[in-house]
Amino acid sequence: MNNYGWGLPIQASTFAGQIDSGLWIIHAAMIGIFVLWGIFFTYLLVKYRRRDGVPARRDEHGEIASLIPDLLVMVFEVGLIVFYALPTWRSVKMTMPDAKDALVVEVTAEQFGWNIRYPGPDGKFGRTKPELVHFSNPLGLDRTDPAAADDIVVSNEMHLPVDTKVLIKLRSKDVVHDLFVPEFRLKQDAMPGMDTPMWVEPNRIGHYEMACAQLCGFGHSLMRGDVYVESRTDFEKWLKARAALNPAPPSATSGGF
Amino acid sequence: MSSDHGHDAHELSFLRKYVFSVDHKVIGLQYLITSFVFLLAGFALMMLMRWQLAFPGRAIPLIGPMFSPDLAPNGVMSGEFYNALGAMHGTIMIFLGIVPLGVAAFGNYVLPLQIGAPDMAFPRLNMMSYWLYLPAGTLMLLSFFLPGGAAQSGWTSYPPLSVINPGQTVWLLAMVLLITSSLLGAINFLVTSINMRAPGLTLMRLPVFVWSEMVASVILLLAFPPLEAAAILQLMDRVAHTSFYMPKDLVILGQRYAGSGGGQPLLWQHLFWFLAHPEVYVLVLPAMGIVAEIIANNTRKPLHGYKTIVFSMLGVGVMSFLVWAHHMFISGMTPALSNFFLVTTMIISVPSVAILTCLIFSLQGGSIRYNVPMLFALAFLPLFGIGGLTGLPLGLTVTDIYLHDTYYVIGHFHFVVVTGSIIALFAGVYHWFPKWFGRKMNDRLGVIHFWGSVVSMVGIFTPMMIMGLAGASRRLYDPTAQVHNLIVQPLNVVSTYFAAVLGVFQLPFIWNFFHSMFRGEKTPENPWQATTLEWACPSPPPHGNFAKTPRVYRGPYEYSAPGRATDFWPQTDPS
Amino acid sequence: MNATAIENPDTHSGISNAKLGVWLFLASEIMLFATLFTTYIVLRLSATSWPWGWDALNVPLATLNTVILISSSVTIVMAYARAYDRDVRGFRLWMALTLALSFGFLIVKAFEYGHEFSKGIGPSTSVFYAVYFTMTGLHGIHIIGGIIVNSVLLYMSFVQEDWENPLFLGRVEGAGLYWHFVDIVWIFLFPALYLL
Amino acid sequence: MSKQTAAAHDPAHDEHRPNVKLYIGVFAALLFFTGLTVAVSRLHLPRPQAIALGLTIAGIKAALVAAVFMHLWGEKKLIPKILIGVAIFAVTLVVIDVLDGIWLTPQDTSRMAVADQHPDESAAEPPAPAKPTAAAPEAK
Repeated sequence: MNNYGWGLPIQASTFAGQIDSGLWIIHAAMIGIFVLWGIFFTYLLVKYRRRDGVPARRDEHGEIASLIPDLLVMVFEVGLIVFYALPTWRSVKMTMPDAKDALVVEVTAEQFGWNIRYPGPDGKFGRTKPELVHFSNPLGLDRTDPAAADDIVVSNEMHLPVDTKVLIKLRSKDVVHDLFVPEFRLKQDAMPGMDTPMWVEPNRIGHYEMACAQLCGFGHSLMRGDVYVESRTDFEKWLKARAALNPAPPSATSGGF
Repeated sequence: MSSDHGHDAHELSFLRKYVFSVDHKVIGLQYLITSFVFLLAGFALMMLMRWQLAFPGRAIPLIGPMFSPDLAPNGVMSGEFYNALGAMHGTIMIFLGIVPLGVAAFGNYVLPLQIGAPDMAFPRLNMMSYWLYLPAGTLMLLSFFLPGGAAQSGWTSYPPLSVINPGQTVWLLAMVLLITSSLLGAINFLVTSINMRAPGLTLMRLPVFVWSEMVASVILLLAFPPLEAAAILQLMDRVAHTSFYMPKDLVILGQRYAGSGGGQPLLWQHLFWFLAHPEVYVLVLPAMGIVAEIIANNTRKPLHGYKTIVFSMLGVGVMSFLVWAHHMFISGMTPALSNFFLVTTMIISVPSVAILTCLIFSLQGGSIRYNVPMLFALAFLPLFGIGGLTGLPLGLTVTDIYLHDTYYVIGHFHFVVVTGSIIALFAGVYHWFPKWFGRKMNDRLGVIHFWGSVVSMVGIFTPMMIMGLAGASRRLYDPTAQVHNLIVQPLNVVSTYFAAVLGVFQLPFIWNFFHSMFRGEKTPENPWQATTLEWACPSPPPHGNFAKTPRVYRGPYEYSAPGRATDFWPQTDPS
Repeated sequence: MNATAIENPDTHSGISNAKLGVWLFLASEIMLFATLFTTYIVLRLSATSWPWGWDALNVPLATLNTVILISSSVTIVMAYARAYDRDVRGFRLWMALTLALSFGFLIVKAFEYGHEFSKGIGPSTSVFYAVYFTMTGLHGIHIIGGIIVNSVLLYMSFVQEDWENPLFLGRVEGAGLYWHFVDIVWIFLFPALYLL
Repeated sequence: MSKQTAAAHDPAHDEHRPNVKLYIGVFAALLFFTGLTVAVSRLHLPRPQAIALGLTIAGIKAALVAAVFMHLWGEKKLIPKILIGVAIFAVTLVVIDVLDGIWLTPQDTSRMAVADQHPDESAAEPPAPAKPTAAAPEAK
């Protein structure tokens, strides 16, 4: 994974560029403001150092002058909000793709790993029951439910087709986790008891990292998984291979502890 | 106030005079010393963490074998211990270090003097605040040695993790004590500054520091109770097994959680940040007040835009209650709410920028005296500026998606609080030291302390900003376990070395403080030729402060008034 | 302290330190209970079902408690009126009555709790009971605080020096303010938990 | 209470002259409203109306206590000002948190499991009036 460096990681999703442009604009402005203030500040420090026989001069000019920098900052911020933050936030976090047009993946976080579930050919996620949770069945999938029979559950490995909208339903089994894929510029807390939707459209084939970014216990730093963005055909092939590993539909009595 | 006044006639016992004192000056110094001890303790915890971050998996040098095997087997820190250090570093530094230092220590000593009052409005309540704070802090520190250890869920204590982790109960109890102490203190400061100002000292003649204390007290008074309630609910979750923050059907490490479920973990985050964001302004406002005092005094001219500063502080105070959820943009909170908090966050930056602008403009036309307090006060301006500016991409919803929970947040916050608040508090110590002890701190040691501290602070926190931009996550016990942190890992080493340097450069300060207390150069009553009321009484002030209630004739910063023989015109000068 | 207040009216709010202090304390208490009510509303809205007070709790006992608490608010304000007229016997009588009523409230509350515990219901039973026990419990702690303050005042009325202290009336008013606030909290708790 | 009356009593104090008749009147009103709110709750009004009515009655009672017993009526301006400020912050806290609580989507599994785990809870009562939006359809 040569995706990381001393600057921002490579961009691998459709909105990564938008987020980066914001980062660049803000940092350029920040450095600009800081340098200008710094020059002015240094000038004041040198010019008005104490010298014998030169008394302090009380400035009698109004307080309005001190509001000018404020005004500039405000204009800049209003511009950022109106033309950048609001529309981008709307498209990245507020509008979710329709489940019909997107690949729906369910990611369930737990201490300390990720469970990725694909709905299988029927496009439906099967029922889960907390009492069925077992180390061999991390989600407590109820295989007696017909919709659950073809569900594919993978640990710490998420395969996504390139150039496809992916709707991720983020869940947690225990504590608050956070799904962070630096290359996607994507981050979202997984809140237990909630279904948090998020979406991404990967646009670059590659191998990325899905890390937990919210303190989740003693093994927090070990909680990571891999994201593979593949071509459509590679993805389908992988999905088929995984589906073959699914157990045959069991009788109603099995499962559980 | 009541029967025990009768005993004032004879000499107070040592215990009543220095330990259970009701004198605001003694309580102020008690707070000062105690909070510095807690700052040192927090620093020590941080050094341990920094060792682990720079050299994960290597045994802690020298003291490693001294830890019990469940904290650090073979001297190598465990994940639990690291998380406990992280949680306690944050808690101690913020709640036990900087807030008591800025609000309570300086507030207690300086505020009554600056308003010409004989003492606080409720002296015994004041003593009670301190004697709640000290056990709370001690309990917090002792929790490392109690069964279950210290809290491990970050200073933010997000449930469900905090409900299931060991150690949290003691943290919550200590917090409830501490909050009660802060509330009593806040009430005391507000009543004192509303009711006990010297005649002639109208609101618009108050020193900026008094204003900053008042706004900070309002924030403490109204923002702390929600956290107190939230902490009680979390305590119930832990002790009585209720489910305020525990949703249904949790499966924790393979075990079903036994509680009834039906709770809302997100609710804690709302209640916590409803306090914790205003809390940042509690950390920063007194610092700004101190800097304003020192700048006015050492430029020998009135502050530029006194009114702007005062109203901006009030604006910051009010707005600080309306921005809390910008810490929760990606928490799963309704995304539409984020837009509201985005706008309020940008609004609150306006008064903050105004204060900083006024302080910088105050230098213009001055006759700047570069003494040690002024050096610290001047360093505050650009460094706090960095802290403020780097808040911008974090306050902006979109860029926060990427920067949230990275080292960028750590860098930003520490620029605000360390190179902001702590630097200003150091300035305050150097500035008011002559008032406290009638002696001056050594200048040469002060300058060494200044340059050493500022350079190493910048050296610690700048690498964090770079790491954050590269995507490195915070709160990782072993940063090398996640691939995306690997390349910038050398910066962690840089930070750690600078942190050690910072520690070394605090030694001259500590020595200087205690040495000057007894051996320092004696100073006159008003060594800085200042105008405000605290310099109109003897140093150190006797019990009751002023021989007779002072009368105030003018605003706080009448320096270099035209047509006067001296370049300062004290507030009490009737001419 | 009060001498200063008269000397400099321009820098004094005209409200005594004690009263201002109590009001500021009540301000923080308002935030505390606002938070608890927020919790109540949020949990109730996200719950699949929420029991009705008449089914889950003992409403007649709670109504009795409401009447007791309202009466104690009246008795304490009567005690204030007696103190205002410097009638020490009247003050003691009304204050003692207030204390008796507050103990009565706690006893009724204890019966209520005992009844629920005997049915095997506790704070961990459900979110509803968690809210119920926590909010009434915190309110009960406030009642105990009030009892302590009021007892001290009753005791002070027996000490000549304290009774004649010009600050005494202010203290009674401050204690009254706190007690009325505790009453107001109950006025909201009662319908929120038992009736709606 | 005006400055003069307080001053007539004791110049250092700002206590209010008690009005015993008014206190008794308020006491009667409080008892009446308590009875009313209990009686209304027996009527089994639909929940939204019941909640609105109950809160209105509680509000009236609280206002009476605050205005008369706590002497807010006629208190110096500073204290109502403080209270208004507090009210604004408290309302913000309540409104934002409640809005967030309403808009969130809880997991469907948690709602499914309610009935079989806590039959007592979900027995007689109809669900609360303002319910969060239903969970995503494809998950079931």
